[in-house]
Amino acid sequence: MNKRYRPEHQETALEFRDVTYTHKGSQSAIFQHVQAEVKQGEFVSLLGPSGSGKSTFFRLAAGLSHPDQGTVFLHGSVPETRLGRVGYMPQQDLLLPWRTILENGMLPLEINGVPKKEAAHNVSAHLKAFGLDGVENQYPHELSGGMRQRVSFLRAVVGGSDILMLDEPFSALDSITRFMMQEWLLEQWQMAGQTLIFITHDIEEALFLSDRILLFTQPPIEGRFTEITVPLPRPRKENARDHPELLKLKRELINRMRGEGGII
Amino acid sequence: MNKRYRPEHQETALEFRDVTYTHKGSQSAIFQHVQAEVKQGEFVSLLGPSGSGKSTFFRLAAGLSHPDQGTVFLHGSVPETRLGRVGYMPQQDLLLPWRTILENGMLPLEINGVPKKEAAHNVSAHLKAFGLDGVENQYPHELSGGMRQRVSFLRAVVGGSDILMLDEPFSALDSITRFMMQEWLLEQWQMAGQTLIFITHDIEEALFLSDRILLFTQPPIEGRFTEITVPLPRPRKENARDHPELLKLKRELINRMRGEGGII
Amino acid sequence: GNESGGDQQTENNELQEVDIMLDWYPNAVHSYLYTAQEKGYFEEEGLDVNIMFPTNPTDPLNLAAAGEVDLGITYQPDVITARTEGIPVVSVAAIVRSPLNHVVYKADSDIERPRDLEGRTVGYPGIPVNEPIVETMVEADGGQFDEVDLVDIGFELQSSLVSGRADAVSGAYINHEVPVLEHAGTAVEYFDPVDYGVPPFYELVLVTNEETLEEDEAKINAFWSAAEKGYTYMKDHPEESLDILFENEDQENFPLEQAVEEESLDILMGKMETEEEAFGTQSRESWEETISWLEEMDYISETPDAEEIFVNTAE
Amino acid sequence: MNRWKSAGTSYAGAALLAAAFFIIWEAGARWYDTPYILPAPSAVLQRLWELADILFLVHLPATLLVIVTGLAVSIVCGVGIAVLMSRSRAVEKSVFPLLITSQTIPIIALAPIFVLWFGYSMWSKVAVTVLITFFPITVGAFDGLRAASKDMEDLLRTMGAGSWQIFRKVQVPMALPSFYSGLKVAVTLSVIGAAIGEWLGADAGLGYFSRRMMTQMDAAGVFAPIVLLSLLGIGLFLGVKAIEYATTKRGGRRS
Amino acid sequence: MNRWKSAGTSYAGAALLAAAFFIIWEAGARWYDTPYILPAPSAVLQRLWELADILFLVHLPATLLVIVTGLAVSIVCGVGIAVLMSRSRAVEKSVFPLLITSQTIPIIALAPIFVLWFGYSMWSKVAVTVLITFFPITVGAFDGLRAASKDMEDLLRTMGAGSWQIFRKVQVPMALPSFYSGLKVAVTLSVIGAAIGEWLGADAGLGYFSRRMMTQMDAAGVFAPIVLLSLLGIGLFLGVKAIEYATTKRGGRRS
Ligand SMILES: Nc1ncnc2c1ncn2[C@@H]1O[C@H](COP(=O)(O)OP(=O)(O)OP(=O)(O)O)[C@@H](O)[C@H]1O
Ligand SMILES: Nc1ncnc2c1ncn2[C@@H]1O[C@H](COP(=O)(O)OP(=O)(O)OP(=O)(O)O)[C@@H](O)[C@H]1O
Ligand SMILES: [Mg+2]
Ligand SMILES: [Mg+2]
Repeated sequence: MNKRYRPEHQETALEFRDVTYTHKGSQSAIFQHVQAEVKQGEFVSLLGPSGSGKSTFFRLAAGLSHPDQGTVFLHGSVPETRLGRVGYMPQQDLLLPWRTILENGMLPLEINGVPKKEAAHNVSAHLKAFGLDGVENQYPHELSGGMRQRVSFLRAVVGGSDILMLDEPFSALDSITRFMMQEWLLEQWQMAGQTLIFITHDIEEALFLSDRILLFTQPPIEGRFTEITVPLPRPRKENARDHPELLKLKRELINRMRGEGGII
Repeated sequence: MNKRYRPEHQETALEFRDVTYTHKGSQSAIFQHVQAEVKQGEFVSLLGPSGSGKSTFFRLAAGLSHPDQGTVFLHGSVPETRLGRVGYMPQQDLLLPWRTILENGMLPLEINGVPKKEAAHNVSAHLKAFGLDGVENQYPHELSGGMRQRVSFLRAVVGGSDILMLDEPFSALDSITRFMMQEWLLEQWQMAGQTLIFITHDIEEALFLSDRILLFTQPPIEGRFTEITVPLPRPRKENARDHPELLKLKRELINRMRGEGGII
Repeated sequence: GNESGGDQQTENNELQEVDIMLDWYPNAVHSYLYTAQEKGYFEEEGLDVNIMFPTNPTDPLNLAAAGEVDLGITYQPDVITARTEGIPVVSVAAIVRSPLNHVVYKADSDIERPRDLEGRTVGYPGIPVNEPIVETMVEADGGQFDEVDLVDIGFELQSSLVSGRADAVSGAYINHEVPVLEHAGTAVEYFDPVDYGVPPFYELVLVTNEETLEEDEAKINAFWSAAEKGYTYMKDHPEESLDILFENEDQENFPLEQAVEEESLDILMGKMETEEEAFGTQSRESWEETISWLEEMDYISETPDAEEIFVNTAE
Repeated sequence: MNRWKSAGTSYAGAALLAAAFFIIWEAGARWYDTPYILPAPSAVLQRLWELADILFLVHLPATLLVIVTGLAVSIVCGVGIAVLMSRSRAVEKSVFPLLITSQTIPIIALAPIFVLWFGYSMWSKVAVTVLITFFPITVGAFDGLRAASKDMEDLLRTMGAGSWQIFRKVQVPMALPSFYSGLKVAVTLSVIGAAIGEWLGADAGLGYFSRRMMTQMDAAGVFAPIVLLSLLGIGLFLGVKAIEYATTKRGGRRS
Repeated sequence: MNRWKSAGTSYAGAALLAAAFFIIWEAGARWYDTPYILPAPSAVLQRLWELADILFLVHLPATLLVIVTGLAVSIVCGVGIAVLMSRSRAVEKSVFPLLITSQTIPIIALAPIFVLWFGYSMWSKVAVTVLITFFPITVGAFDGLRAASKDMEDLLRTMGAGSWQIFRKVQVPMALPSFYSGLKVAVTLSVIGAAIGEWLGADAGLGYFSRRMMTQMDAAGVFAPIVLLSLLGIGLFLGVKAIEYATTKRGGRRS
């Protein structure tokens, strides 16, 4: 069942080396000489309260922002631009309302100059696995929230990058749908094996999904992130949520974050 | 510590007897001959997926809608109007942005004709307990989400009704803030002892908070609700969340709701 | 009324209000009114006269018809048109007995005769009668009226001519626009419509509405007798009358030039009364002649009864 | 500008009210019986019928030409400026405040001077039309171009899209609804603009004709071309709606 | 109508652009040297100074009176209708579609006939002003009254509030920002309305004076009262802003 190969010394998919970054117009730095790396095929969550710099981390990784100092490596080297190299699944699904499901899925291919016909064929091949066959000619507003998120994920996957960054993708869903999407995501990832970087502020979600959690605290973040390695085996099933180790870690994290959060 | 008195045969705070209700213009009924009661001082959660009629239940209880058949009792009798007899804390805080915290709190008193001075005095007395002293002259947009929810709760409490209905009050908060608000609410309730009816679609939240859970399924709902009594003692502390009984119930509920939910 | 005997205040209160709208801004043709005003002739008749200026050229007729003003100074052919539309206006006096309205063009243009207007832009101030006038003139001179580009330019007669936006204008007065333009250094020439087949219609008449005439005939008679007194005084003291006019000129809107107005008054004197016809009198023949001209031009579809169109307030 | 939409629900009450209005007008006009001041609706319709030839063959085309030219100029310039503003913060920051300020200035009051500049040609009327339609078109297009959220643009950039691709694939489709809203406002204003322009000096056009009927005390004749102008306005409005329907895909219209 | 706000950030580029515009105009006018067609800005200012007495003492008050009266009528009627519509679905459903439709009809083209109805009195100009300001005021007030969400109203009803209390404590404060937005649009339009009204029949007023100067080929004299009209428009706009500031509490203005 576990198709994934996990050697001790995997290649590095993403590395922040000595990255310092300050928002334009802002007084204080968000990151100072930050070090972080994500191995190929890993599932890493970025967990932290609102405003702690999780999205900023993502923007740096994806090439939407540039470090003031330090370097961001993709697969061990420094590409000319990181744009187009990292797949992105946003919090709101950001589907284009005037495009059908199929056309939305084709977007990254079109942008990379793939002929329409080929792109459509390519996307169609994925529809079934994403539980979207039959709705490919519908428009986003005709789908439920969970289905729209799956289209959004499909679109990120179709782009072909093997690093996917998910910025709080499930936070707009109700809790049952969220549970189901988490499990579904885990399944997809276990099959396909991309590197997943997952932003969330939900402790349980981070614990249940990830191999490793990078803890974001109030900025500035300096040096290495506080890291938590989740000691659960793969593949994880739904009942992994209640694993005593997880409950213990969760308690720890709640207390830690509460301590830092201060006033609500 | 547990100040609350819980006899076996408490008085009934709210009772739905044989209530049938269909939305105007809708084909099919939401409730058919529904029976439900909430005892004085009880903490009851209404748990169910989106569109299952939780808010409709609330509107009937509060007097915003009227049953097509059957009767709604408050404290064992049928008042001329239920409006003004039940306190309401909505999902979005719905604070009036042009009123200060104090003025927002005074709103229900003003509406009931209490002189401003007396109303201000009355509200001020509560500020401390709600962790709001010092911000009474600020405007809602200057407060954090958690604080705004506390103002909203304060406003519901100040109204003086001893039945409070909370319609998904915490769903807009991030998970840490949400944890903290849940615990805070429990504390407040354990001190004041009103009857609380709490709408949520978060299973954990329902389990952690309630004495009893009424399960809402896809409408129409007929006869009695499926009920779950939470077997945890009061007062509950934060660690009650990991109680094995709760985890078991949670698993059960997830499976049950997933079964019913169908496609995401 | 000095014989009314009440004290000053009640006498003032008894003054009847009369609104009169001029055809244009105050100029020499109105000096008899200002003289009557200044000399107190109106007050003697128990009238408090309010002199108004129009914003649109057709307002005097329209507002008199609508009863918004008691009296309006307008043009004979327009009164005829209005009658055919069933509008109850009545002419109570003729003020200028022959056309002042000439077709004016710049002296340095190569227009030499009316038919040269073919293919050119002729501006007119929105007063409909300019159409049959220009048509009669052009056709009488053997030209094609269809070829003339007639444009409603409101009050912008001089400016459109000077700025070259119009090649010629109809509706400009020989006693006013012409000397003003000359005075301002624009040499102009003009055609007299009467030379090209247009009958010598009354350029300016005083009109009121049938209802006003019926209900307030005394008031209108009183107005006219004061106006006549003003006219007589003006005839005898032209210089002083002009001075009175200049006191009332609308400086910022319509500044007057002494020389221009003197010349203007000269021209007007010959047109306000003739040997045979006293100031203000109207003849049935004149009305009938103008009516039949307009009929010929297909300008009106019905023939109004000349008897009903005018009332001779002047005897 | 969703209100255009919400009008499309139930017209019964509105139709009743409109009918009542016309009946009262007709009755009032008959009772008052001074048709040169207050013509009855039936008289206006009759006059419209009598004047149909000249109105439809001479004056309607003249006005239509002014309107179409004016709208075309406004669309070309307005959309151009909107695109420039949406592409450069600097342009936006300099031009937008001026655009806004220009609306607090009654530039339309300058209309009479257009006659001096453009003569009695079509262009003085076109200028008034442009003046009055430029703002809603520009703002509609600009708001629309801005509606494409930063998030969406970032999403496309992470796919490697260049700014032209973002413009074409996100901004333009996103801008269409707002652009059409602006255009709907503009077409109804354009009718007014052309009419005002024609008051200032003209030899053809519905506004001119209406004013000319005023000079002849023919009130029914004043109203008749205005009825046509109204129909023209409504027709243009529906035309834009039809174009909108044809050019925005079904999913783009949120319910 | 947030765009009014966003204009308040950085004016440097805008000021520069405006300055460039005036400099080019001045230079162009001096070079072209036909002041009766294109007066230089400096000539306009000079003329404004020369005419200051009559403009400020006679024509400005006349126009201001028209504007204030027109706005007052529009506010009273517009807010009245907005309140009726917000209180009754039936009224909304009958009146709102007509209001919208009336905007596609160039009712302003009817303005010339107002002179027949009201003569040269102030009321013909007031009528044009009302015609042009009525819609934004009504729609602003109505949108505002609707902005109070159903949820908020329900919340108050659960507290036992009657509909008058809901109106006073929620709807009115909620409606103010949108009402003021509508009013800001209306005051700038009112200046245009008064000017158009004055073209059609007047014996005083800035619009009237400007048009008269046209007759005398005094282009600087045409522009001078328009400068005043602009200042009047801007002044009224700022006046509304000041009133808005004074009557909406700090918390009501979202950042
Ligand atoms: N463009 C910007 N300019 C200046 N400051 C910014 C900008 N974007 C974000 N910030 C600030 O940087 C900090 C980190 O923001 P970021 O969006 O990365 O947080 P986050 O962890 O993603 O929060 P959330 O969970 O709310 O999305 C915040 O304090 C935010 O206010
Ligand atoms: N005013 C209404 N008219 C017609 N149908 C309505 C109305 N309000 C709600 N409904 C329908 O009644 C059903 C129950 O709605 P209700 O709001 O009570 O659900 P809910 O459980 O509160 O859902 P949520 O978690 O999304 O708030 C839904 O199918 C909804 O579409
Ligand atoms: Mg973020
Ligand atoms: Mg609900």
